Amino acid sequence: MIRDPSDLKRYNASERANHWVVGICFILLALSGLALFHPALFPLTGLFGGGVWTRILHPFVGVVMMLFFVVMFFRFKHLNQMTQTDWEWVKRAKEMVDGDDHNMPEMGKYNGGQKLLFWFLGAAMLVLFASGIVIWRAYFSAYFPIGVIRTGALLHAAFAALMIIAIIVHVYAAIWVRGTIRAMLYGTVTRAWAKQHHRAWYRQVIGK
Amino acid sequence: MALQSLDIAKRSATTTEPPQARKTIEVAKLIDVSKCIGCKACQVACMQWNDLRDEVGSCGGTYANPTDMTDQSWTVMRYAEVESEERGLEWLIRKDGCMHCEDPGCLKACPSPGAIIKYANGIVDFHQENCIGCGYCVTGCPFNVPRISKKDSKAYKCTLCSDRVAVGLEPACVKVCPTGSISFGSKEDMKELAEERVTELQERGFKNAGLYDPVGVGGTHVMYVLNHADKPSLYSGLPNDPTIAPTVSLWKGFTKPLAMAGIAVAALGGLFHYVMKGPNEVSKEVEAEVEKELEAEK
Amino acid sequence: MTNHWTDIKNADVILIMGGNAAEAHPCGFKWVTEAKAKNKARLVVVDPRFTRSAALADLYAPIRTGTDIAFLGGVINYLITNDKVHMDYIKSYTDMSFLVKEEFAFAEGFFSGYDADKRKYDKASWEYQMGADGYVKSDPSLQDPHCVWNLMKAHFSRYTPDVVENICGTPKAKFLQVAELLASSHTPDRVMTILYALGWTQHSVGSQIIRTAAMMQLLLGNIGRAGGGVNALRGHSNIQGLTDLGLLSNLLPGYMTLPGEKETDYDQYITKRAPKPMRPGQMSYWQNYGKFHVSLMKAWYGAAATKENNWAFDYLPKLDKTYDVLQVFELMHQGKMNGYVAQGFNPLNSFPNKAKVGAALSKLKFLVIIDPLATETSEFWQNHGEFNDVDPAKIQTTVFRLPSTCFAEEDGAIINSGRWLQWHWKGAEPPGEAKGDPEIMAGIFLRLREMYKKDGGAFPDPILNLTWPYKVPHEPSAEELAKEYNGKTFADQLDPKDPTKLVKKAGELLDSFAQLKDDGSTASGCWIFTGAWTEKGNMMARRDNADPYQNGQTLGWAFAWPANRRILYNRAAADPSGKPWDPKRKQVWWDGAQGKWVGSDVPDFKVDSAPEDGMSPFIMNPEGVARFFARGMMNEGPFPEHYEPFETPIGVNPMHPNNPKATSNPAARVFKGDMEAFGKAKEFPYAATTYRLTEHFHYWTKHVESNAIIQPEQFVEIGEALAAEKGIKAGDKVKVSSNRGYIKAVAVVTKRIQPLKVDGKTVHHVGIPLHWGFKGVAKNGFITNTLTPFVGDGNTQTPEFKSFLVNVEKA
Amino acid sequence: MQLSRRQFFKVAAGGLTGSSLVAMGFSPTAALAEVRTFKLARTTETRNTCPYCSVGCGIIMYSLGDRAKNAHAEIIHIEGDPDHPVNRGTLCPKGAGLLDFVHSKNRLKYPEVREPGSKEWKRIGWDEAFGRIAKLIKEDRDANFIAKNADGVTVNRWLSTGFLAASASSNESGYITHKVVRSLGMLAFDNQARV
Repeated sequence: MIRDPSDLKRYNASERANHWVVGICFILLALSGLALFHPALFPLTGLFGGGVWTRILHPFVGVVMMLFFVVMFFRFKHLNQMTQTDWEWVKRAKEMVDGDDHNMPEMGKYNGGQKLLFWFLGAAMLVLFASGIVIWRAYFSAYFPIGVIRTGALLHAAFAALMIIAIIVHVYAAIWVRGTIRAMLYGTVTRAWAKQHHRAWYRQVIGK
Repeated sequence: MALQSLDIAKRSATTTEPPQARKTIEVAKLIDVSKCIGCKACQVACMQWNDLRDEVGSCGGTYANPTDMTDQSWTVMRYAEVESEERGLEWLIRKDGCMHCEDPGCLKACPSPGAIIKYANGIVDFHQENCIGCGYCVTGCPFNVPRISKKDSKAYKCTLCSDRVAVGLEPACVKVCPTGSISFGSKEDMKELAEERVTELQERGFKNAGLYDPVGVGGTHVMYVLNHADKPSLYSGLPNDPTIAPTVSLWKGFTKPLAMAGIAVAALGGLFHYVMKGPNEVSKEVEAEVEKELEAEK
Repeated sequence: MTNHWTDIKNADVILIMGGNAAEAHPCGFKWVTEAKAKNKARLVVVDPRFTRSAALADLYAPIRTGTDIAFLGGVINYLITNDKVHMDYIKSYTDMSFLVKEEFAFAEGFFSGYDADKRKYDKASWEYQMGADGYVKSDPSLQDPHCVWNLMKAHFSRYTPDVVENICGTPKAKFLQVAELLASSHTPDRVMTILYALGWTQHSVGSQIIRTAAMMQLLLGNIGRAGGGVNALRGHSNIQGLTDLGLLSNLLPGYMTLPGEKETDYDQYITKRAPKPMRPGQMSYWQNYGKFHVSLMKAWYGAAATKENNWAFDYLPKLDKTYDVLQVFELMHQGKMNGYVAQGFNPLNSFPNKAKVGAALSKLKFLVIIDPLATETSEFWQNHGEFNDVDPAKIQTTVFRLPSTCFAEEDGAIINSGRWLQWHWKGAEPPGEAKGDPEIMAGIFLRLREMYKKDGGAFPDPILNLTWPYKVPHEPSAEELAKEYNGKTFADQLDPKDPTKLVKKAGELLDSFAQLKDDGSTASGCWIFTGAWTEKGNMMARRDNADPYQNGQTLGWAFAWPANRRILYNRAAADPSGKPWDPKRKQVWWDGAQGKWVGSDVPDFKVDSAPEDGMSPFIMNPEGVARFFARGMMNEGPFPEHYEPFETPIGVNPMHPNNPKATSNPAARVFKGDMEAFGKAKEFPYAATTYRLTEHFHYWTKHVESNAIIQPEQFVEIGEALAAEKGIKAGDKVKVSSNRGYIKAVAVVTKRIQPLKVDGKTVHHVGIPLHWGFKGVAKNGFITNTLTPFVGDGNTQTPEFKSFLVNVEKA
Repeated sequence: MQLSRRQFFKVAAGGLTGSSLVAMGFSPTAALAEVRTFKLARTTETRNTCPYCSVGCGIIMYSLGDRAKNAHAEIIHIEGDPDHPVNRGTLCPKGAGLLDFVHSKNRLKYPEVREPGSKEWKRIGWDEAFGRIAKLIKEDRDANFIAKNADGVTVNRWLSTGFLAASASSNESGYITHKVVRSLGMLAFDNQARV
């Protein structure tokens, strides 16, 4: 493990573990969910031991993800309050995507996009969990009227799709912004990275 | 694809067409409620033929038993005592079960390839070996028909005795029906028979007698002759105008390509963005600044 | 059935009353739906409950249970006063013009000759006036006040629509609608059928209800005609056969009767049963009684039955009274019986007043049960909690339970309600060590005979001389037995018209009961079955379902007694000149060219008797015609009269409010102690009736899983009004009690039972299905007959299961 | 394990490619949809008549095997006989469930006796059953047979033992039952005609 003592600590071990539990759950859920969502992706059920196992496992994984997500949510909630600057950042996000971050306002630990993503994921998880319970045939569906189940199925599919898109963006953003992924792998980022992308946080951390 | 006893029209969770060259006659079961005495012979014939035995339940204060369809009871009689000024008391008895829709909501909803098959003759059949037990068929069905077994978590419902029809026999309930309330034949013949019955009922004063072959699901391969076709819901809640619920249509229709497109766009967008714009790396300036700052600290 | 199942499709009007064909005979009911669909027939249902049959009826009328005579009497009055009778038919084919003895009278609910102490009639005055020529006097002008027509008119004139409404609770307008529809069948081109069952027989006036219906059908000209008749829908698969075979206290096979102890002279015994014609030119077919009787005795006792010993007349037990089941259980209850055998029968469940039946069985020394199933009767001694609360230690009866085969495991014939003898074949071996009934009977009999042979005993002759020609004696085959009841000749038979022609060689099976002789040269175990297994083979196994006239007669399917005839009295389907009443209905007619009766059915007539000979269609009656006036054949009177059930909800007979002795059937037999066990309306205010459900068969199918699934638990049906009054909701447990005990069951609350206004009072009905008990795969329950009264019909002693009083309360 | 971002990217891309390939139809061939095999194909058919009500519906019993010596003919299905003029193949809920009657767990299999005062059944053999019953019958008949009534008229009757005959046993059973019962002089003899 290569460590530069001057690197900045972005996530502690517990946070990273938490993230990855959620992340792994998400991947399992996305793969199994997509398998059940689109016929073309049904063969993905093979990854889980076939269709029946996919159907059995998916909701349980969902529950695990929800539990860990809730922990994570409360861990990071206070860091994700939108501020005026964040909205300013969001307005200028297009410039950033185009590769020009010179005019972006200084960001704290999270930028406006990340924060929006955070809140969106929170909402999506809530919807997915609630609708997931409703359409969980083995234990819960019998308690809901058919109209609710149908709406549940639709919402579950729609929010799952949105969430997958959001996570793709999330992952891509991590890949695109070089030096990001290690934050979630070893917990640290380079000072340069911090200064470049989260200058306010950088200042805060190094005390300037 | 090898030959099977019945040609396939539609297959659940399958994006391509099954072989469509052969044309078979569409069949239908016609249930004439004006001849039904609610004897439940059809229920017994169904359990005998299909090797099903439900639990011995209890009396809930009506004639209906089992009180609802289950994985072991694919058809049940429903009894309604209806009083009207015009006709006094009527005991409207309806055999409930799968309607074998032309546009089956269950098949539309099913995520497992080949778990639900619509044969070219109109029969909608569940293939439990492919069923994953998700219950989406229940969600998709406009008639509340499929039932998930508590034992094996598979979905079950009336097969229209596809095994009998495949060898040229009528379904077991049709054969057994002692009053001739249930008929079976080509859909065309059944519609003609229904017309005959409707005329007869109208002569007997049932002005609104008619055929129940709801267009909302593309017609059905189990149809009713109702003496009050203007009010199907009188018959223990037969849907007046059943369709696949808009939520289900959206879920299994528009949402699918849209979501896939969305996901694809996101993924490809990322790829092309990366290719075209390159990575977002820490600028040399900042790196230099930070170097300096570190030096300073030291 | 005078007619048969398929024939129902020929009807224009169908009356279901005293039965619920859709419920109890769904596959026969198909021909009702067929008549409706193909014949535009109208279905009328009259019943206390809106039944499954009523669900498909064009017209439903409610009626208070047990008041059918008033209802049908009202219809008869309607037909007569509105001139809706088939006059040409009744003028020629009934006794309407015959003169009745002048002493005959009816007043205050009694016919002439009543002895109130004995509860019996002296029937001397219930007879025709006889002329000097030995024939019944007749007044074809119908002017004589003593002619049957005028007596009948007067008798039924009291049954006005208002009286009907008052007694039956049927709204007058509904009654009139029904009467009008039934009356529409009085024209020759319209025919009505009546389908009834135990809803008519299980009353203290059951036989008279059926007579009233038969009279109505005669007035409408519907007897003997396709799509007509009075059709008893028998309850069990071979109860027709067992009755035909005379397995009743006072019968011998083929509706011959055992001698009474006052008939010990053989010739007198025969003469009484072989009446001479009472009108000129009539057939009086029972004149052949001697031939049937001698052939029976030859079949049973072979060489031991000789002319010299009056064909073993002494072998026959002589009756002092009838030993019907009510009588037998009364004797058993008194401790006067020691042994009892129940073969495929569950008396603890089937007979009224379960407490009395159980107590009676406890007094037996031994009880033998022969059954395929574990019946309640076989375990009457076992404690089954509230359902059968007995102490085994106190019951000293030895009980044997012998397993028998069921239908699937045997060959043989059973007879449906349409009198068709249908052969069936064995498909599998019985379970365990179960044996067929013939084998079990042989097993007991052969040991008994051995003991009598060895040790002697009381009058061993009939036992030792009983014919037992079976190749494997302990296992008589169905084929051997069928051939035995069909009959054979011991001597060559020559054609009576051409004595040079040999019709039958000695030893051959007979083709028809016309070949039976009273000289001992023929044997036949049941004369009406002759023709069932002939030299041509097993006629009962025939499977040609061709129906060339499309009227459902299918003469090539199985064999119908008598003589493969499908509709009884079918000569009456043609007018006196021999032409069909309705040319569209091709039934039986006179073919002048051939000089014989022909048609789609086997003519029920002397086949070469030309219409000009004046022979009338009802050949079994010495009068040759049908009787409106029953003479002395019935115990309560020659005309039916309304009497209340023994447990009446109104306490009075509105026809005779001033004669309390005429409240209920004055001639019905009531045992000591049972009269006291009748409940009164004050304590037990609701009219109860018991019945079958279509999902179950009697007490058998509670052992059958698929039937237990579709109707698992005991319930009773009560109307919404009564339920509201008592605070009972559908699904609640209720306790139903009569003066004899109680049952607990789930309440089915329904609109299908409506309160009726009767004689100024509101009468609620309680419907009680009968199928449960303490053995079975369905939920165990109470025996319904815990509630029912121990009294029977005045003629047949059929228990009054259909009308009694109960109270209902939330359990 | 250390996963560089390049490796991570590869894994992610691999997953995506895999699913895209699948989406394009590289899925394994799906199983055929075949109906359940017709279960009566080579069973043996035997004609019979429904033993319940009096309509007398024709039925067909389907049994395992082809009647070969070693094949035990177990009835596996019962259906209406379409040739029968009355029921034309139809049955009521009771007839339709006849198979469960044949195989009811409450079918009796062995002769049994319940001795006086006992709480239970005891299995016995047929020989014992026939022997004991015949003996009881003879004892009662010999003790209570009435050859002549009070007036000295020969009546040859026996009233202290009765017999109830079935409602569904065959004519042949009924006939031989009547023959035997009457030969004993029994009068307390009835059947199910009334109930």
